[in-house]
Amino acid sequence: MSDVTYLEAIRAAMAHAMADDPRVFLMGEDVGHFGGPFGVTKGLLEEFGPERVIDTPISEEGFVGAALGAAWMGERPIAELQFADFISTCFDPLVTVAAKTHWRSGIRFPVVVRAPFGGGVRGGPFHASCPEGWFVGVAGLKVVAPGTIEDAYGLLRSAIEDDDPVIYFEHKGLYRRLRGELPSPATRTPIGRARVAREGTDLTVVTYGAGVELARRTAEDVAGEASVEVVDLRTIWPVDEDAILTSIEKTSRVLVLQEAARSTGAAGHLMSLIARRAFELLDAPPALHAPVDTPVPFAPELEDAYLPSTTSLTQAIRELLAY
Amino acid sequence: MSDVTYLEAIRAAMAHAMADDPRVFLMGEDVGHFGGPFGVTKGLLEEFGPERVIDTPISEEGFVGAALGAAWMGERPIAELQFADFISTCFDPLVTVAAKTHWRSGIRFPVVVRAPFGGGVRGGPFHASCPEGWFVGVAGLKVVAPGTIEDAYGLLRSAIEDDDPVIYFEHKGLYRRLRGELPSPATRTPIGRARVAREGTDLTVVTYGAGVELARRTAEDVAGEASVEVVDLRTIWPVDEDAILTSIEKTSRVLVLQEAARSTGAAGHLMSLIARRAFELLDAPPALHAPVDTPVPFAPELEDAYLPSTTSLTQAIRELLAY
Amino acid sequence: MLPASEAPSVPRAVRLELFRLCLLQRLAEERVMNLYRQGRIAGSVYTGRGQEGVAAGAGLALGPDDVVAPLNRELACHLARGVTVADYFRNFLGRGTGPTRGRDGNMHFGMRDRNVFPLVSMLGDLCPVTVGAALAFKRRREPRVAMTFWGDGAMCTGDVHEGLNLAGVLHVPAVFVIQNNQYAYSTPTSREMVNTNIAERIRGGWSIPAESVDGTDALAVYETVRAAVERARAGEGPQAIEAKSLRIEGHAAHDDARYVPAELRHEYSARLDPIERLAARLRLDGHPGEVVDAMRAQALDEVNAALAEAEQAPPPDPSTIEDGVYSNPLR
Amino acid sequence: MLPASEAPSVPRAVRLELFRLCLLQRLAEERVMNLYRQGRIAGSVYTGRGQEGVAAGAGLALGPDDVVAPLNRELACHLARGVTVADYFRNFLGRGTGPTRGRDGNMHFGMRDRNVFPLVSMLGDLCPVTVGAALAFKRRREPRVAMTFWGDGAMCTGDVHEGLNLAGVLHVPAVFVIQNNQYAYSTPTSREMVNTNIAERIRGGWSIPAESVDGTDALAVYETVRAAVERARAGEGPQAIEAKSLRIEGHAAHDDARYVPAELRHEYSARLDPIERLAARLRLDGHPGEVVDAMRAQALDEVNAALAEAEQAPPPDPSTIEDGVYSNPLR
Ligand SMILES: Cc1ncc(C[n+]2csc(CCOP(=O)(O)OP(=O)(O)O)c2C)c(N)n1
Ligand SMILES: Cc1ncc(C[n+]2csc(CCOP(=O)(O)OP(=O)(O)O)c2C)c(N)n1
Ligand SMILES: [Mg+2]
Ligand SMILES: [Mg+2]
Repeated sequence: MSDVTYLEAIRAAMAHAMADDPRVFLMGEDVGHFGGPFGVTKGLLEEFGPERVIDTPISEEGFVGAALGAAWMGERPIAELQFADFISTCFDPLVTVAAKTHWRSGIRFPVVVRAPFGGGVRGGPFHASCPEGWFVGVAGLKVVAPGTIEDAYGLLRSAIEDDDPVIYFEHKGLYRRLRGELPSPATRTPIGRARVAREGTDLTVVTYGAGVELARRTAEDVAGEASVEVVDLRTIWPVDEDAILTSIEKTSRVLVLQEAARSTGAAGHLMSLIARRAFELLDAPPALHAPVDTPVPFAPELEDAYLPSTTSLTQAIRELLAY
Repeated sequence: MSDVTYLEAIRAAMAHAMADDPRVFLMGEDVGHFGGPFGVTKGLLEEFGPERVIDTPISEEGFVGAALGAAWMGERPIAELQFADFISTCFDPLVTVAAKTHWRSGIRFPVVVRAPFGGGVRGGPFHASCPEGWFVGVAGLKVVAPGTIEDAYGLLRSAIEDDDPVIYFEHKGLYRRLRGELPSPATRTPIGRARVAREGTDLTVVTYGAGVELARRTAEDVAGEASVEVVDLRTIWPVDEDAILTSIEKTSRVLVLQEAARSTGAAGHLMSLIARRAFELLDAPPALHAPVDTPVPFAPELEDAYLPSTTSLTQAIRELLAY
Repeated sequence: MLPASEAPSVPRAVRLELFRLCLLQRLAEERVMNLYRQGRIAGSVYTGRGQEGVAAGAGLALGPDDVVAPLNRELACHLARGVTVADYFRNFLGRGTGPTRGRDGNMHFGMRDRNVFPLVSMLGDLCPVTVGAALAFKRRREPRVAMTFWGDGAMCTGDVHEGLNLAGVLHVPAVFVIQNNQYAYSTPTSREMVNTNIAERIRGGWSIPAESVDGTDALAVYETVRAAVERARAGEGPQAIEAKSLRIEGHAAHDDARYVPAELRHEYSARLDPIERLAARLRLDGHPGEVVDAMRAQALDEVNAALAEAEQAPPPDPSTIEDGVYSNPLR
Repeated sequence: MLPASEAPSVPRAVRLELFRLCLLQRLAEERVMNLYRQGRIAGSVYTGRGQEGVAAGAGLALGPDDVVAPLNRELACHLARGVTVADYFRNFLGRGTGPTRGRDGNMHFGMRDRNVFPLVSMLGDLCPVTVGAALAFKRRREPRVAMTFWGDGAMCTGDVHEGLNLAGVLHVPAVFVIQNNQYAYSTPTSREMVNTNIAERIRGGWSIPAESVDGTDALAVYETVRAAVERARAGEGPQAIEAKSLRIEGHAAHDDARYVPAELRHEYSARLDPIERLAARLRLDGHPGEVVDAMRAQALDEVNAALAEAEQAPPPDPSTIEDGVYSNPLR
């Protein structure tokens, strides 16, 4: 098995799905011969031709809406946004048409919207944000965010095969940072199921996306002081409540880690669940480790201070353990 | 002082603000001689003329964006959406331009977007929803939702005078249901400040919008069993954390009541705050009383079962007290 | 009353069917309006009075495998595609066996098995959706067409621009029927756009073939849309038709449309009623008055029967409200 | 090298100023690109190479009280409005005293006190914002104009449609400069729209006066935009100009623009470079070569000095990151 990056795993998932199923096709800006702004779709046009890999005009509402229409007719489109930030420009077709139509009419929308999110790349306010929180709670949508190479592949395969609209948040910072074995073509990550990324007994870190690797590394750093369990949500809506509760039962302490600003992202929904369902299990108030409530700043000095780091997370973990 | 409805209080706030300040003007679909779909703006065209009350084409992104541009030049526009549901179609200018520009450049946007929200009017999935949760947490935006006649007037006057963009969620169900004295023209409701709508000692209901009246009525119903305090948030983002904590300190039990589906609205943010900051104050897990996670159904049998009622709220209160 | 156009190309049977469909929309909508006034229908009521010919003509112009996303003035289009008047009543009445099972009301419904997409309120949204359906046909080399409708007001939405432009560059078999009924709610077309000749705008702005047609003349609509549908089917790319009419009633039940000049409304009611224009044409075609009257009676019977059937339908069951949020639920 | 047009109406001083502004953009952007390659600038770098004449011509065409919302190919427009080259460097370097205080990077900045709106990435957003600024001028009877820019690609966004249509019906003094540089990222205009004559589209689709101009000819741009600005100021409503050019470099620093045919790029570099066309014109105007060379040298000095100044600027202070989220903070 060859070594691949997180980015290559995403590409492979698309290529394998397109090879397996003629209904799968790709739409987006510059996804064709250019291969997308990050090169995620490189080679797909050459492999599958212009009817399966479609360059669109700059019309997010247009091509996301069109993806839904094609899905209505039984296709399984993948729509790529150049940056997750731009999901604000196709917000309406997602929360209106994609989310509400099946419940009203039974029409299915097996659509995947790929949204490269997250910081650490000096993207600034419009190229580094984490907008997933807008979709957490929206009945009819599913939201996933892989934090590993295996899930980058497995979640995308599952999302493409799922009959509901799935927003797939892929982390730009992991594109080339993560390297590993290419998962076997049979790999599927069940949507709606979290996994324990690291076993521990003293404290649970609930996270997703780039938080998974950060939490894992930090857990190793503090291994001498405490045994930290890391729960990788993988699907952030609807969330795997049982997995979270099971871990808290064991550790009695929980910290929610996210890269989205503290009053956005999945934190609110997770805290609501924890407060209502884990109250008796907790020996300390649940902690939240996330950036302050501002857009993502551009300057390295600012972004580095803004984003969670092993240092800041270590401190948050120590505080929670000290409670 | 004459008796007015909630709707008339909103109209009066606009009329008084326009009379006091030439920079205030109104834009929206059919706001002119038709007076808006609910008649909220009736008479304003006649009183202030077509340059202050502007009928726009069906272009929410266009006229909300234009309101921001006018505000850039020092105007204080009020943009009316016919239904809050349609805020999904002007989501981008709100979360991108309105929210992020002052932080980046110091340019002010004293804009108010009026959004009639909420159910009980058989509006169904596209005319009865509570989309406020999408804006809770968005740095740079302020979100208010009056639950009384006084605040309908006072919050709107304050929002118009505020230098930041404010989304004003007015509840369609309260338009004609609430009657009372017209607040004096000097009335201002401070943005960011909650108030105790009813004093109590056993349990705190934290709510906003139509929840205020529902909580008040229910509190009277159960007065024999328990003393319920009702905290009316009025501003749902940024939220008045101290007011919530002060009440919980007194009651040790808290229930969040909202009309928005349980995984949307302000609930997540409120629960996060409660879990993190009120953990030691609570004698029971915080409770959430809200509809299930679906769009708002149309049929009376369905909508009545979907929306919180005195009956359902009474039961939720009893359960929390029984804990 | 002006008769509908000669339209020699339109077969006798089609003429009669157009008349029948227009009658059904008119009578069903009148009934619904009465039920609303009696408080027996909740929410709101929208009618397409004066625009039935567009709905019927465009709906009938489609082939059996074509798909359509109507808006709320196009009941006759639903009927032309096999939706029944009883389905219509069941949705307005919010019944558990209606098209949306009581989850949505009035014209906010479609029928998946009839290839009729359920209206969403957000104007403009259905344009890109229709373009995507047409894209699917093109990719699969299926000789099918996707049609949608929108009004003069919705012409101002960004989605329509993105959809039209996308349809053009992707060269898909989509047909756009623009219902220019001179008003968007209370706003006359002249305050929605500078040039109110929408067909001209679509040609000049998006390079999509676009014709204007008298929307009160069902035969003319049928002929024009039919030709456009066949051009789209033949691979000539997206097509548009602007059908001009007047919204005779208010935007919805609560709106008396006082803002519409009386003379204008009178002209359209007295000279340009699509149903009476069809009736006049049928008489010129040699159909004896009794035949025409018999059709009116039949349509009325059908509407009465449909309502009776709909009223028998069970109410929705609140305990199942969460079913169908997802088609692959996670729990 | 083709000289810039005669343009007798353009005063000598303006010609020299156009040359100066174009030089500054070219040299400043070249410098920034080098800094980026040296790893001294984070994020990304966008240049307007080949389009400097549009930025300078349109920027200079504005009056002192007019306002503008440029995009990321329009540095010379910023400079024409009083933004300094040092401001530009400070933003790219993310300095604490830069226009966005390090909060945003590259061309994502404006200057409130210069009436230059800060670019937001979401393409199309600035169109309605500009229409609103123009609406404010109209309401207040101020003889001011609001201008914005967008590209051939952004022409496909819904916001542009809603903004153009709104500008037309409200008849506001807005001027839209469309930079048709033949590509949107890697996508040629022919795959973004059917009719690539954008001025024609704007006339036909939105009934807004629109002219096409050679965007590599700064004098022609200045004359054309100037006339449009004055028409808007005179109450003739919104105006549009399509400036045709070629994006000589990649979409951003990471893009080698391999997809642009070599001949095409060569033609624009060899015959249509806006700066060399201006230089040729200045020589024909009788300016001795030394004058032109001196201006080049001066511009280079100015850029060097500006960079030196910017590099002295302090870094941003993370502890103040939450300041300014609100202008009336609640806590
Ligand atoms: C995006 C959006 N904004 C506003 C509305 C409210 N609304 C519903 S119908 C309507 C008028 C539509 O006018 P037009 O498109 O001409 O259709 P008509 O009603 O004349 O058939 C409006 C403003 C909506 N449904 N969607
Ligand atoms: C709504 C939106 N979608 C996508 C992008 C990503 N993007 C930035 S620039 C660009 C190409 C723009 O092309 P054009 O409008 O022609 O301007 P040019 O770069 O040629 O100056 C794209 C796709 C964006 N900024 N905003
Ligand atoms: Mg209309
Ligand atoms: Mg371009």
